[in-house]
Amino acid sequence: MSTTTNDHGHGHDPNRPKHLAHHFESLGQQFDSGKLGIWVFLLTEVLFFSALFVAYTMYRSNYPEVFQYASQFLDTKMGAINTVVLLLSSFTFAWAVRNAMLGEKSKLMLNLLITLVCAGGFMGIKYVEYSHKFHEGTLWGGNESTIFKADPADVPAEMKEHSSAWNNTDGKYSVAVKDLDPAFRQKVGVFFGVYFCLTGLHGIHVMIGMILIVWLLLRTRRGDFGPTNFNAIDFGALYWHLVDLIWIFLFPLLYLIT
Amino acid sequence: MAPSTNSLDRTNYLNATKGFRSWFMTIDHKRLGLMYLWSVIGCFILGGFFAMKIRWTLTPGVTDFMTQTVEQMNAYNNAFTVHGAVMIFLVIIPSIPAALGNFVLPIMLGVKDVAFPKLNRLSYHLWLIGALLFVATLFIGNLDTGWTFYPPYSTGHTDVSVITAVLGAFVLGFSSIFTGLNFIVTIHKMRPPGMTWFKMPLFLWAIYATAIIQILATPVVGISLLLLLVEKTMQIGIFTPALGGDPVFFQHLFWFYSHPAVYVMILPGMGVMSELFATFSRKPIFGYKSIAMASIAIAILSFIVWGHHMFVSGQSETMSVIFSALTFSVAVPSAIKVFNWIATLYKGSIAFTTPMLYGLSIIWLFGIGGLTGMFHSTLGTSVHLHDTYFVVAHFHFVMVGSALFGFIGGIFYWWPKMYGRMAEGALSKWGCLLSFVGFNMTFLPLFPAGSRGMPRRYAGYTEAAGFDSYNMAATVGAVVLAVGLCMALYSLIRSLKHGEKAPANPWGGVTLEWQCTSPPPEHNFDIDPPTVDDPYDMTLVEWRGQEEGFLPKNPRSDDPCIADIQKA
Amino acid sequence: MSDHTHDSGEEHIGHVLPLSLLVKVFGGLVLLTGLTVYTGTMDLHGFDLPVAMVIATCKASLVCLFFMHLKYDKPFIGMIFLLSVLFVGLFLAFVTHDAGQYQGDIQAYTSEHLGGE
Amino acid sequence: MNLLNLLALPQSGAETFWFPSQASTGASRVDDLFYFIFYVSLFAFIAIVVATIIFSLKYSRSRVGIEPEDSPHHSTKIEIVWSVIPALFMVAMFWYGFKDYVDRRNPPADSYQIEAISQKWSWTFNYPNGAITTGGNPAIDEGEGLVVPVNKPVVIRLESTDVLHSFFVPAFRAKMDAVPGRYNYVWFEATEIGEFPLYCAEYCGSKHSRMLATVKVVSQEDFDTWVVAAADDSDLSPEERGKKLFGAKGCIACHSVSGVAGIGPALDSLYGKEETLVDGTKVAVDDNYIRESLLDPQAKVVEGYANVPMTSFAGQLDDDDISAIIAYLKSLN
Repeated sequence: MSTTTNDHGHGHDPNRPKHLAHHFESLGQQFDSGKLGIWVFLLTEVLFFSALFVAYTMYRSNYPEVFQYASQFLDTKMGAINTVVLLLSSFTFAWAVRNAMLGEKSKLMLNLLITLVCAGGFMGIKYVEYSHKFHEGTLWGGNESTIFKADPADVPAEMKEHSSAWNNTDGKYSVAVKDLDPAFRQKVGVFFGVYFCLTGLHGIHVMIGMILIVWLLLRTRRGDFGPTNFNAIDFGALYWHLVDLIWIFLFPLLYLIT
Repeated sequence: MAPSTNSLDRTNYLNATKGFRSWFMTIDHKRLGLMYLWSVIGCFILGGFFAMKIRWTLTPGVTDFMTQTVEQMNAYNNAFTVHGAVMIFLVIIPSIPAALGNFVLPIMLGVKDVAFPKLNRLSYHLWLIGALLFVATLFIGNLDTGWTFYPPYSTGHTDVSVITAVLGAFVLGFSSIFTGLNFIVTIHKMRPPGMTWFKMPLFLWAIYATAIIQILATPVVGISLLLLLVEKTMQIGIFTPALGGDPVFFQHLFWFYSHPAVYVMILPGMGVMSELFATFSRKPIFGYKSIAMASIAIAILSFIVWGHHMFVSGQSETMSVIFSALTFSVAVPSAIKVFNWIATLYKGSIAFTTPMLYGLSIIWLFGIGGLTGMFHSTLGTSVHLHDTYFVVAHFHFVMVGSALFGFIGGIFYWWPKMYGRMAEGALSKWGCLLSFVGFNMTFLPLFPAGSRGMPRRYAGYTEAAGFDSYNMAATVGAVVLAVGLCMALYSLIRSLKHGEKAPANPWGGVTLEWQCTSPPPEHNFDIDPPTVDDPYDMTLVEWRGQEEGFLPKNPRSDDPCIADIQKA
Repeated sequence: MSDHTHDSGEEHIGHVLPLSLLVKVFGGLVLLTGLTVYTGTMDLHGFDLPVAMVIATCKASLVCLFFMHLKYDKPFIGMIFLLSVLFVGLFLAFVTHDAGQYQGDIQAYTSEHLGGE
Repeated sequence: MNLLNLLALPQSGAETFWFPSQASTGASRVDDLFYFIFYVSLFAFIAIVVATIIFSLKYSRSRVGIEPEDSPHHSTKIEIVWSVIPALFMVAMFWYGFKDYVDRRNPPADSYQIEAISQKWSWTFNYPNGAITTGGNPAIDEGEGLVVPVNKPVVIRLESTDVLHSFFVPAFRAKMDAVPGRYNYVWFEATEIGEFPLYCAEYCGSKHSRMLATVKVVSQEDFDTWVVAAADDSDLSPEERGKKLFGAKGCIACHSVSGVAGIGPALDSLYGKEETLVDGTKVAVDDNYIRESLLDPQAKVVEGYANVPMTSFAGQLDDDDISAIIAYLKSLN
C-alpha cells in the first residue's frame, strides 16, 4: 500500500521500492497477499452476518404469517431508494478503482466523494425509517409501548383473527400490543428484533465504510495512489461492495414479503 | 571468541532495540510471539488460581453442604465461570497459534515476517483489551453464567458482569480472526521457492487447519455474543423465550463456533506433537501425508458436529442422530494421527528430552481424552453422561492433557530458539513427570464419579451422594499438578540466566527455524533465502557435540557462521 | 503500469475494467432492483421468495463478478467466497431444519401459557 | 471404591465401579453400550501404551545410538488398516447408540404422564388427578418428591419457569433439559422400588447445587392409594390448599415466590403493597384486586408486564379456590 519507484527483486537491492514492505519479495507478492487477505476478511464478514440470516430463516420458516404481517410496517419505497443509492455508491467506488489504476487523481477524488455522499444519503434515509418506527412504536418485543399502526388497506383479513381491537384513529387502523394475540405479538416483536439487528449491523458497516472512504480521500489528496499502488482503494472497494451485497439480500428479505 | 551458532553475544531480535515501546509497538512476529507467550502464562496463572479455588471448595470437609451460604455458592459459581472463560478464551485458544505460531511460523517458512505485521500487532493489542475486559469483569460483578453464557440465565437472571465478559470474548474473537487471517495469507503467499504444500512442516499444516477454523467459526460466535449483548441491554428477544425467542437457537449459534474452537485448541497441539516425534525419534514422521490431510479433514468436519453438545437440550431427534454420526467421522482422523506418531517411534532413536517427555505424555493423555470422546458421540451413553463430571474429565484430558501439554512441550522445544538458552535438566523433567502424575490423579477419578451421576457446576454435594472420595483424590492430584507446573515454569525462568547457551540446532530438527542462529537475528536469517529441503529428512544434519549441537552435513558456503565453525 | 514489466507479479496489479462495462453492470443492477420491487407487489402463489432470491442472487453475482472483479481474479479467490456461502448454507439448513422439528413443543407450550385465545 | 472393580461387569443390576444400580428398563441398555465402548477403548488404550513403552525402551537413543537404521516412512496398507478398523467399531457404537436413543425419545403409548415444573431452585410435580408434590431430598426440604409406580412407563413433561434446568436421574440413566417457553419430554420405566436422587444437570444460578429432589418408586398398589390421598385436600388449611393450587394451576410457571420476577411479577410479600399499573395509576393489592386479576387479568396490568398477558382463570377456579390462593399469598408476607 505505497507509492513506488521501481522494483527489481529482493531485500538487499538498493533499488527496492521504498514502500514495498520489508518482508515481501515484490510488489506483486504484496498485492496478492493483500488481496487474499481482504477476501479472507470478507469471508469472515459473510459468516458474521450469517447468524442473523439463520435467525431470519428459522423464524420466517416457522412463522411465515407473522413475517408477512410485520413486513408491511416497512416502507418499500424507502427500501428501494436506498437500494439504488447503495448500488450507485458501489458503481462510483468501482469507477474510483479504475481511476486509481489509471492514475486519474481528480476523478478518483470525485468518485470517492460521490460514494461518500451516497453512503451518507443511505444512512440519512435509514435514519428517517428508524425514527419513523420509534415514533410509531413498531419496535422489538421488549418494548412495551408498542402500538402497531397500519393503513386500513394494509391490514390483511387474517390479521383480524390475531387481534380483537382494531381502532380507527387518525385515518389509520391501530392496535395496542395488549390487544394482539399474544403469541402472535411476541413473534412480531421477534421480526422487528431481527430487522433492527440486521439493518443496524449493516448500518454500522456502512458507517465503518464511510470512515474508510474519508481516510482514502485524505490519502488520495496527499497523492498516495497511482498505477502501481492502489491496493488500499481496491481493498476498500471490495469491502464496500460486500456491504452492498448484503443489502441486496436484505432488501427483498425484509421489505418485500407478500 | 569461539565461533558459535549461538547469537546471545551478537545482535539478535532480543537485544536489537530496547525499551518498553520497542516491545509494545513492535511488528516483529518473534517479539509479538514472546509477548503472547508471557501474557498467556500470566492468564494461565489467573485461571489456575480459580481452578484451585474450585478444588478447594469441593474438597470434602472444607465446606459443609448443610451450612453453605449463598455467598459461598456464588463465589464457587464465579470461580468455575472465570476458570473456564479465562482458560479457554485467554489461554488455550491463543496459546499455540498466537504464541508459538507467531514465533515459529515465519521462520519455518524462511521469511522475515508474517504477511501483515501491523495487523499482527493489532491482534495482540486486541487480545490485551479483551484480557483487560475479562479482568475488569472480576471487579464489576459476580460473573456466574459458565463460559457458555446460555440465555435466558445470562440475559435476564444475572448481573452486568456478563456485558464486559461478552465484550471481552467478542474482542478476543477478532484478535483470533486476524491471527488466523494472517497465517493463512502467509502460508499461501509467502512460502519460499521449493516449499510445496507437501514439503511444509506438519506444524504449519496444523496451524493452517487451525486458521481455517478461526476465520470461519469465530465470526459466528462474535455475532452471537453481540446478539446476547443487545438482548441483555435492550431486550431484543431473539433468544429469550419470554420475548418470543428461542434459547436452543443460541446453543446452535454458540456451538457452531465453540465446537470447532475445540479443534482450534487441539490441532496446534497435534502439530507440535508431529514436530516433537520426528525430531526426537530422528526419523521422518510416519505417514506425513495422512497426518497433513487429517488436519484439514478435522478442520472441515469439526464444523458439522456441533449438535452433540445439544443431545438433551431439546434438539430434535433427527438432528441428534445426524450429529452423532457426523461426530464419529471426526474421530477417525484423530485416531490416524495417534497411530502415525507411535509408528514414528518404531526403529527411531528416541531422545528423552523434556519436550519429548511431554510428547509421550500426550500420546497417553490424548488417547484417554479421545477414546472417552466416543462415549459422548454415542447417543445412548451420551444422554446419561451429559453435564456430568465424565464430560469434565474428558475435555480436561483433551484441553489440558493434550493441548496444554502440547503448548508446554512446544515451549521447551522452541525455548532455545526463543532465548538462546537450554531449559533442559532434572528440574524440567521432574516438572513434566509430576504434572503427568498430578493430572491423572486429578481427572481419572472424575470419570467414574461422572458416570455414577455426579453433576457438574455444583458448589457442593451431600455426603449421601457419595462423591467425597473422588473429590478428595482430585484435590490431592490438583496440588501435585500445580507443583509440577510450577517446576516447569521455574525451570524456564531459571534457564534465562543459568541455562547453557543453545546452539542453532540443539535437537536435530531440519525444519527451517533450526537453520538460523539462536536466538534469531532481527530478520530471522543471516543468509537469504534459506535452503528448503524435505522437512523431515534427518540425515541432512549430524551431531557435533553438546556445544555445537546438530549442524548441516553439507553447509552452504555463504553461511558465514557455519563456515567459521567448520574452519575451527 | 507499462514500464514495470520486470516485476513478475505486475500483470496482476490492476486489471482495469472499461467504464462502459461498469455502466452496463450498474444499469443491470438498477433494472433488477426495479424488477424485484415489481414482482414483490404481485402475488406469485408461494413463489415470491424463490423469485426474490433468484433476482437477488443475480444482482449479487453481477457485483461479485464485475465490481469485485472476481471474473478476472484467480479462481481460488472465488472458491474462498463460495466456501463461505457453502458453510452458511450448511449452518442455515441444519438449524432451520432442527427448529422446524421442535417447533411443535414451543407452540404447544405457548398456546397453553399465553392468554388471549 | 475398589480399583479392581474397574473391569467388572454389572451383576443383576447392582451398583458397579462405573454406575449406580440399574433402576429402569433403559439403564441396562446404556450400561451394556457403555461397557462395549469401554472394552474397545481399553483394548485400544492398552495397545497404545504397550507400543509406546516397548518402542521407548527398545529404540531409546542410549541403546540404538544417534543415527537410527532406515525404516519405512509410510505404508498405505497399514494406514488403511488402522483407519478402517476403528471406523468399523465406531459404526457399531453409533448404531446401538442411535437405536437406544430413539427408543428413549419415544415413550410408549400407555405411559403415565406427570408434569414437572422447574424453577430456581426446585421441582414441582403435577399428577393428572391434581396431586402435587415437590422436592424430596432430605437435605433440602420435606417435600414428597417425584413418586412413580414401578414397572410402568412414566413420561415427564418438562417445563421451566425461568432458566434452563435439566431433569437427571442417574439410576434411570435419564436426562432432559427443561427449557423455558417450550415442553420437553423424558420417559422411563422404573424397575426397582426405592428412592433415587434427582439432580438438576443444567447450571441455573446460585443454588444450582441445591436443586435436589428424590424419585420414589413404589408398587402400583401403593401408588394408586398414594395418588388419591395426595390429591385429596379436604384436610388442608386454606394456605396449604392455596399453595397446592398455585403449583397445580401453573401460576408458579410465571410468578415466582422467591422475590425474583419471572415472566410475571414475583408474588411474595406482595399482599397489601401498592403496585403501579401500565397506565400509571396505583392500586393496592388486596383480596379484590387478586380476585379480579385471576378472573380478568387484563383489567389492571402492572407496569412492565403489558407484553406478557396472563390467561384468565374464570371458570377454572371457584370461590373457595380463590380464597385459598388469597390466603396463600397473604401467608407469603
